[in-house]
Amino acid sequence: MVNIEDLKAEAKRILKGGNVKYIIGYERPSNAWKANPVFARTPEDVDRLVWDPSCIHNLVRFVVDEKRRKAKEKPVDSRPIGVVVKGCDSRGIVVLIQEKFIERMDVFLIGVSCESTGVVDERKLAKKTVGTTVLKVKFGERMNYVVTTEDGILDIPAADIIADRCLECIASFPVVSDHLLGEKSKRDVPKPFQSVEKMESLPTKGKWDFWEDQLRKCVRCYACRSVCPMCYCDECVVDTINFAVTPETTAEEKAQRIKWLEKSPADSENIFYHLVRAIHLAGRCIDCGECERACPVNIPLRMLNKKMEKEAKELFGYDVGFDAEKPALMSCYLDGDPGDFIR
Amino acid sequence: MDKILAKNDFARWLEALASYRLYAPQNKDDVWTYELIESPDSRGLADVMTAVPAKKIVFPQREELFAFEEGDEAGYALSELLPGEKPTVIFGLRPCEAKAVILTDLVFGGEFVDEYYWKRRNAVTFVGLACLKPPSPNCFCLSVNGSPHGTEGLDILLTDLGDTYYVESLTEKGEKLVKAASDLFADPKPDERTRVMRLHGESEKKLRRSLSRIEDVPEKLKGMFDSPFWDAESMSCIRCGICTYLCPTCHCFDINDEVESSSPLQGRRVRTWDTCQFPDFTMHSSGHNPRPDKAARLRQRINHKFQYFVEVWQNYQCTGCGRCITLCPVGIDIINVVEKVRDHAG
Amino acid sequence: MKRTGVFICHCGVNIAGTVDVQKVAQELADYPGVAHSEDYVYMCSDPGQNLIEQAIKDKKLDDVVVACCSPTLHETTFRNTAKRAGLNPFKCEISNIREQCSWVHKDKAQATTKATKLTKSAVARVQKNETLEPLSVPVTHRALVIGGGIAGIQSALDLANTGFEVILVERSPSIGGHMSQLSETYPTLDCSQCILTPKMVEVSKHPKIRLMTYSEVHDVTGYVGNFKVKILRKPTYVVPAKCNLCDECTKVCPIVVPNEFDLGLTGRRAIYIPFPQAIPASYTLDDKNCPELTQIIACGKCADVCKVKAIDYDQKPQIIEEEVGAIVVATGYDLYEKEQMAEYGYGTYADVIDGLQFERLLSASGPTGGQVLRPSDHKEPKEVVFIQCSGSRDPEQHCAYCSKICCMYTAKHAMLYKHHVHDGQAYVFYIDVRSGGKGYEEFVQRAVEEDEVIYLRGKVSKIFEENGKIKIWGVDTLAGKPIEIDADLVVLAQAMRPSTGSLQLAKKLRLALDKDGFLAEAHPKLRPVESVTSGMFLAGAAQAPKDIPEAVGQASGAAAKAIMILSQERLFHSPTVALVSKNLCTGCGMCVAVCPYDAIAFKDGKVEVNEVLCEGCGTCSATCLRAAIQVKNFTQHQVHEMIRACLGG
Amino acid sequence: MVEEFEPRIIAFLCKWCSSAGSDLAGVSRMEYPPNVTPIQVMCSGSVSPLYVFSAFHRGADGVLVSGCHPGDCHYIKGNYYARRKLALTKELLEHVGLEPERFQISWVSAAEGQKYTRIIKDFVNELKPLGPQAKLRRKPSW
Repeated sequence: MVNIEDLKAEAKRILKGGNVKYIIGYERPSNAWKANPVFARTPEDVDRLVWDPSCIHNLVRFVVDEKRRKAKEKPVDSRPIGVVVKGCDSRGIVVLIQEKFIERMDVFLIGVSCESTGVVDERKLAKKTVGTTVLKVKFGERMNYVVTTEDGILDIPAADIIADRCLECIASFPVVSDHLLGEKSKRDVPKPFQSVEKMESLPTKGKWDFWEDQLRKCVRCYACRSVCPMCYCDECVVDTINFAVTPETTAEEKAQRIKWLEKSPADSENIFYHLVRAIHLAGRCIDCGECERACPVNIPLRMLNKKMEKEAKELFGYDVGFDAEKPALMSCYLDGDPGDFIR
Repeated sequence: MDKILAKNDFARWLEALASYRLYAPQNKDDVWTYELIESPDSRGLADVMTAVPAKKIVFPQREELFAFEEGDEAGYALSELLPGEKPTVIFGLRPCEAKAVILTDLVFGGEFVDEYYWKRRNAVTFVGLACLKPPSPNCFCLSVNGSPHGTEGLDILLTDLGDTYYVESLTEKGEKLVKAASDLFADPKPDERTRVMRLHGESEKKLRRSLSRIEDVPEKLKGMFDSPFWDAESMSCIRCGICTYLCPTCHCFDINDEVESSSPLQGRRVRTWDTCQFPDFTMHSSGHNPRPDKAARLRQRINHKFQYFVEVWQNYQCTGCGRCITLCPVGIDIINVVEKVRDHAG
Repeated sequence: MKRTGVFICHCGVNIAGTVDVQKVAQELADYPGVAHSEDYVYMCSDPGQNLIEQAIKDKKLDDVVVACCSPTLHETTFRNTAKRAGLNPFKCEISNIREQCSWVHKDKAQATTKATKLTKSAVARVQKNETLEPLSVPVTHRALVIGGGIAGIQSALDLANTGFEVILVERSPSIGGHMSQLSETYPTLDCSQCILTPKMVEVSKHPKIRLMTYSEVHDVTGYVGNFKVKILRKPTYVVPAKCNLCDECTKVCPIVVPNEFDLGLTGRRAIYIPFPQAIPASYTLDDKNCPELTQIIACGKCADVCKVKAIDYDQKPQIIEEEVGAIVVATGYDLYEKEQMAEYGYGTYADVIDGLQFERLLSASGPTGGQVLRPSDHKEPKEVVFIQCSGSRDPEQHCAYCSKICCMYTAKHAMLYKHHVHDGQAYVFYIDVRSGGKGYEEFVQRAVEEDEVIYLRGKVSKIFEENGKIKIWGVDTLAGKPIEIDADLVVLAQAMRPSTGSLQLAKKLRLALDKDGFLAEAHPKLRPVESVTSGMFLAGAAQAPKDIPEAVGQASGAAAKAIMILSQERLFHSPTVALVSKNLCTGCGMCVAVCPYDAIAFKDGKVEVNEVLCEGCGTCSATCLRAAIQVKNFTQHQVHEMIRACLGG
Repeated sequence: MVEEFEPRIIAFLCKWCSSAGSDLAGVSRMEYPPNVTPIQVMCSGSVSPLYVFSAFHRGADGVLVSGCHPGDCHYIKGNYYARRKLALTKELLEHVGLEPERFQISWVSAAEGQKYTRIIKDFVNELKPLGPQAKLRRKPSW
C-alpha cells in the first residue's frame, strides 16, 4: 500500500534540498472527487498531494511542456523536475528517453505502484452511482474501492469500476523510478489484448461499421493528441499551418506544408487523422489510456493503439517502454520478420 | 397560454410535428448529445446536460459557404450554398443553452448579419426543459444572470411534473407547436401552476456551484493582462479544444477551401469551428504568434467571456452550464479561475 | 504560377500506336501551370530535342516533363536538353508512358487515360522540383582489386601500368587463381602456367602494385572516389624477409592434409608453399591444421629446424586500413560442390573426378607429372567418359544456367587425353555442343576427327562401380539406343558457381547478386562491367561463367572504367539527397538508425545529413514521424501531389 | 448494359527492382490491365504509411507497394524496414475494416516482368468484386 505520508516526505525532501525545480503530482479540489495535476513548489503545496484511484492523469505529458518551457527560459534552470509516475506513466518516460526527447537526469521520478488494482474509470463509476454525487474514492484493503457519496459510503469491487487499460496493464508498478512507493507486486495478465481480440473477431464489415459509427462522433477537439505524452511533435498532420517557423524559414518551406486532410469533421477526415495517429504511436504508445479518457464523446481510441501494440508484440516481439537503449520499433528489423503477407 | 401535457401523450405530440426535424438529447456510448429522434421515448425527455451543446444544430461544425469552379476562359464560377430551411424543433434544451443562443444571436446579428447562421437559427423552435435539479454537478447558471427555469431564448418551457409536463408557450413559434396537436393539451389547474412556481423556486437552491461578485471581474481583468497569474493557472492546460468546442457560447470559426479537383479547379469554401485554444488560431505565416503560449490562450478565453464580450454586448459570454469544467481532461475549473481573478490582489 | 512544358513522344508507333498522343497533349495543356504542351514523333531525335529547347526559350518555361520511354533510357538525354536551353537539369522529369503504358496495354482509350494520369503526376512533381547543383567531392587516386585470379591480375596490371596505385587483395596464399591449376588452354593448347606466370611475376615486381595475399576485405565504407577499406591480413606465421626457402620445415612437419592446389589429389604439409610458381614465393603455416597453433600438441618442429628463425607462432591477424577511389571485384568461381552431384557418384567413387582435377592429372607439374593415371590405383585409364552439363542446364535439380566453358574444356580434355593415351578411348555425353568463339568450332571438330572422340548426345542415367570399372548407363538420343560403358575414369564438367564467400563480400560492398548468386552488373547490355554501386566494377567469372579471353577482356574493361574515375580530380555526386528541417527535427534518431549509409549523424540535439554519403533512398523520410527529413526533389509534398494527380483529386 | 467496375490502383514501385521489373514487362510486351498507375519511388523503404492512407483517401480502390526481394535492396535494407512498417499499416487498415485485398505488398525483382504482370492481373481481379472503395475515400461534399 502506498503511504501518502511517505510520498509527501520524499517530495518535501527533494524540494527542500533544492534538488528539483518543482514536483508534478496530484491534488484533489474541495468540490470534486477527481484528482487534478498539481505543480508543487513549496512544502505547503506538497501537503495538498494525494494518491488515490482518481489519480488518472499521465503526468509525463507535462514533462513535455517543461522541455518547451526550458527552451525559452533565461537563465536556464536545468534542475530536474519531480514527477509522480504510475507503472504506465513510467514507461512513457522510458520512451521519451529512448527517443532522446529527454534525458534521464531531467526527471526525478517518484514511483507509485498500482499494486493489484489501478485507477477508476469515470464513466463506469458514474453508472454505479446514478442519482447521487461522488465525493471521494479511496483504495480498499483488498481489490476494492471505497466510494464516498452524498448518500453514504459504497464498497465497490475494483474490477467493476477499474479503467479498462488497468485490466490489461502489463506494468502495475513503475519500471523506472528514483523513489518507489508501494509493492512491486507482479500481477499476471492472462489476456493483455482481450479488448482488441474481441474487435478482431468481427468480420470486415462489422469492423468498419463499428469504426465509422465511432469516428463519426469525433469533433476534432484533439484532446486525444493534446493529452498524449508521445504526441510531442511541434507540428501535426492535422495542423493547418507551420508552427515550426523561424525568420529563416523560406516561403518554399512554408509552401511544403501538406494538406493531407481537411479541417472538416467528416468521417473520412476523422478516420485519416486517427489512422495517422495510430501508426505514429505504433511502438510508442504505452497504453496509459489518456486519449480514450479525455475524449469527450467516448471514442474507444485505445482499441486502435492497442492493436498496434499487439502486432508489435506478436509480429516482432517488441515491448514498448521497458528499455530505453533499444531501437524504436520502426527503426529496426529482424531478418525473420514475417513476410507471409507479401506477394 | 400555459398547458398541461401528459407524458404518455408526448410521443403523439411528436407525431403531430412530422413536418419538423425533431432533435432531443439521446445517449450513445454513455455520451449524451442532441440527435434526430428516430422513435420517441415513452418516458419523455431526458433530464440531462449533453456533452455537445445544441449549437451544433444552429451553428454546425462545418458550414458550406459557396462552391467555386474554374471557368473556361480565366475567372471562376461561384455558386452560393445556403443551408436548407427545414423547420426544426430542439426538445429538452437547458435554459442555459437557450440563453447561449441569444448570446450567439448578438454576434451573428451585429453590424454584419450572418445569413448562414440565421437561416438555420430561424428555422428552429426551442423547447426547453426546466432544471428542477441541476443536470450537472458544475451548473452555476444563477451566478451568470441565468436561471434553471429561465425562458430567455426559448419558445416553450416544459416543467416536469412527474406524469405530466407543464407547458409554457412563450412565443408564436411555441404556440404553433402546441396548436399542431391542441387536443393533447389540457388547461392547467391552479395548483399545478403553484406547484411549478414552487419547483422552480426550489430548483434555484439546488445548484452545487456558484460564482459570486462576478461584476467585479471585468474591471479586474483589465489590470491583469500581463500578470504571471495566467502562467500559473494554465500550467496544467494541454491546449485541447474541449472547453471551447463544447461551450454553447463559443462561436469562433475558420474558413478553408476544400478543393475537390485541381484540374479543372473545383471545390467549396467552408467554415468550420475553430478555437482560441489551438496554437494555430492566431499563428501568422511569418511565424509570429501573438498568443504564443497556453497562458495567453487561457487569458484570451477568460477575457473574451468576462471582459471583451461584456464591453461589446453587456453580457457575460458564459451561461454557467459547467461543460468546460466537467469535460476538461485536467480539471481546469472556470469558476475557480474567475474567482481567483476576482480576488486577485494586483 | 510555374510555367511547365510538356512533351509527348510518339516513339514512332511504339507509343502513338496505343496512346492517343494528341489527346494526352491537349489534356495536359489544360492542366494547372502547363504553359506549353505538344507531341512529336521522336523526342529523343535531334529535331525532337531542338523542339524542346526552342519551347523552353520561347515560352520561358520553368520546368519540363517529357512523356516517353523509361527514365532509365532517356532521363539523362532530356535533362541535358533542358540544360542546353538554360534550365537546371533537375527541372526535367520523365513520365514513362511506353514500358509502363503503351507496351503493356491494348485498349487505346484506357491507355490514353493512363498516359494522361502518369504525365499529370510527373507535372505535379516537377513543379515542386528545386534547382539543384551536383555535389562534388575529391578523388583518391588509388584502386582496390579484390581477387588475384587472371581477371584480378589483368585489372591490376592495366591500372598500374596507367600509373595508378593498386592494392591487390587475394585471400589464398598465392595469386594465380584457377588458371594456375590448368594444364593447357583451348583453342591454342599453349601451357597455362607458361602464359600466366609472367603476369604473376609482373604483379609482384610492379612498383605501383601493393600485393596483399592471404588477406580478405573486412569492411568497406564511403562512396565512389572515396572508399575506406579495412583489409584483414591473416597471419602466415612465416616472416618472408627472413625465409630463405630452404624447405626444411616442410620436411619435418608431421601433418599432411589434402592439397587444395591439386584438389585433394595429393597432400601437403601444415606449413607449405601452395605450388612451385606461387607468388609470393613464401611459406604459409596453416593454423587450422598446425598442431602447435591449434595447441593439440606442442610441436614446434618447423621452428626448431628453421635456421633463420623465420617462423613466428605469435603472429596475429592485422586489420589494415586503406583509402581507394575505385574497386574492381574479381572474386572468380568455384566448381559446383561434390555433394550436389551424388547421382554421378561424385564424392563416392575415387575415379569420378571433376574437370579441374583432370587438369591437374594432365598438367606437367601435376601430381602425376603429366601422366594420366586414375586416382584409385594409379593405372592408366583406357576408357574415359566425359560428362558435360554436370549440374548445369538443369533447373529442376541443379543450376538452370549454362556454364559456358565446359563444352570447350571437355573437348580439350578428351583431346589431351588422347595425346597422352594413344590407345585410349574418350566418350563425351553432351546436351548440345556450344562452341561459339574464334577457332572454337574448329577445335571441337579436331577432337572428333583427329582424336576420334566419341560424342554421345544424351544424358547419363546411372553410374555405379562394378569389379573395378565404373559402369555408365546412358542413352544416345540421336541413335535412340541405350548405351552402356565400362569406364576406367569419369570426368564431370561441373557447373561453375560464384566463389564461396562472394555473397558475404557482396553484402560488405553493397553489391547486388543475380538469381544464381553471381554479382549483378548495372545493365546486362550497356553496363556489363559496372556494378549497381557506383565506383565498383566487375571482372571475370564473379559476374558470370566465362573463359580466360573473356575474363581478361572484361578485366581490362573494368580497369578502364575505374581509370575513368581515378583520372578525375573531383567527382560529382547526385544532389537529390536527404535534407533535415531543423525546425521540425526533435533528434529522436530514428533516421540515424535506419540509414544504410551512416549518412545521418546527431548534431546539437538534432540530426544532419552527410550529403556525399547519402544515396537518396528516402527510408529516413518514411521513418521520421514529423516529416523533418525529406529527399530533395522527392519530398512527401511531391508524392502527395503525385497521388492527387493520379487520382484526379 | 452496366459498365464493369474498373478499380483504380496506385502502385508505389521502387526504382531499382519493381519499376525495372515493370519496365521489363513492357520490353517483353506482356499485357496487363491499365487499372494501375505507378508512382516510382527510390526505395520501398521510402513509402510512408501516409502515402498509403492518402492514396485511399484520394479515392484509390487498391494500393500496391512493391520493392526488391529481401536481401536484394539496392539500398541494402530499405525493404526490411518497409516490410515492418507496411505490415503494421496493413494490420491497422484491416483493423478498421478495410478489405484486406485492397492493400497489397509485393517483392518484384528487375527480372520479374512476368511476376509483376501476374500481380497486377490478380490484384484487379480481386478488386472488381469488391466495387469502389468508399470507406476511406474523401467525400467531395459531405
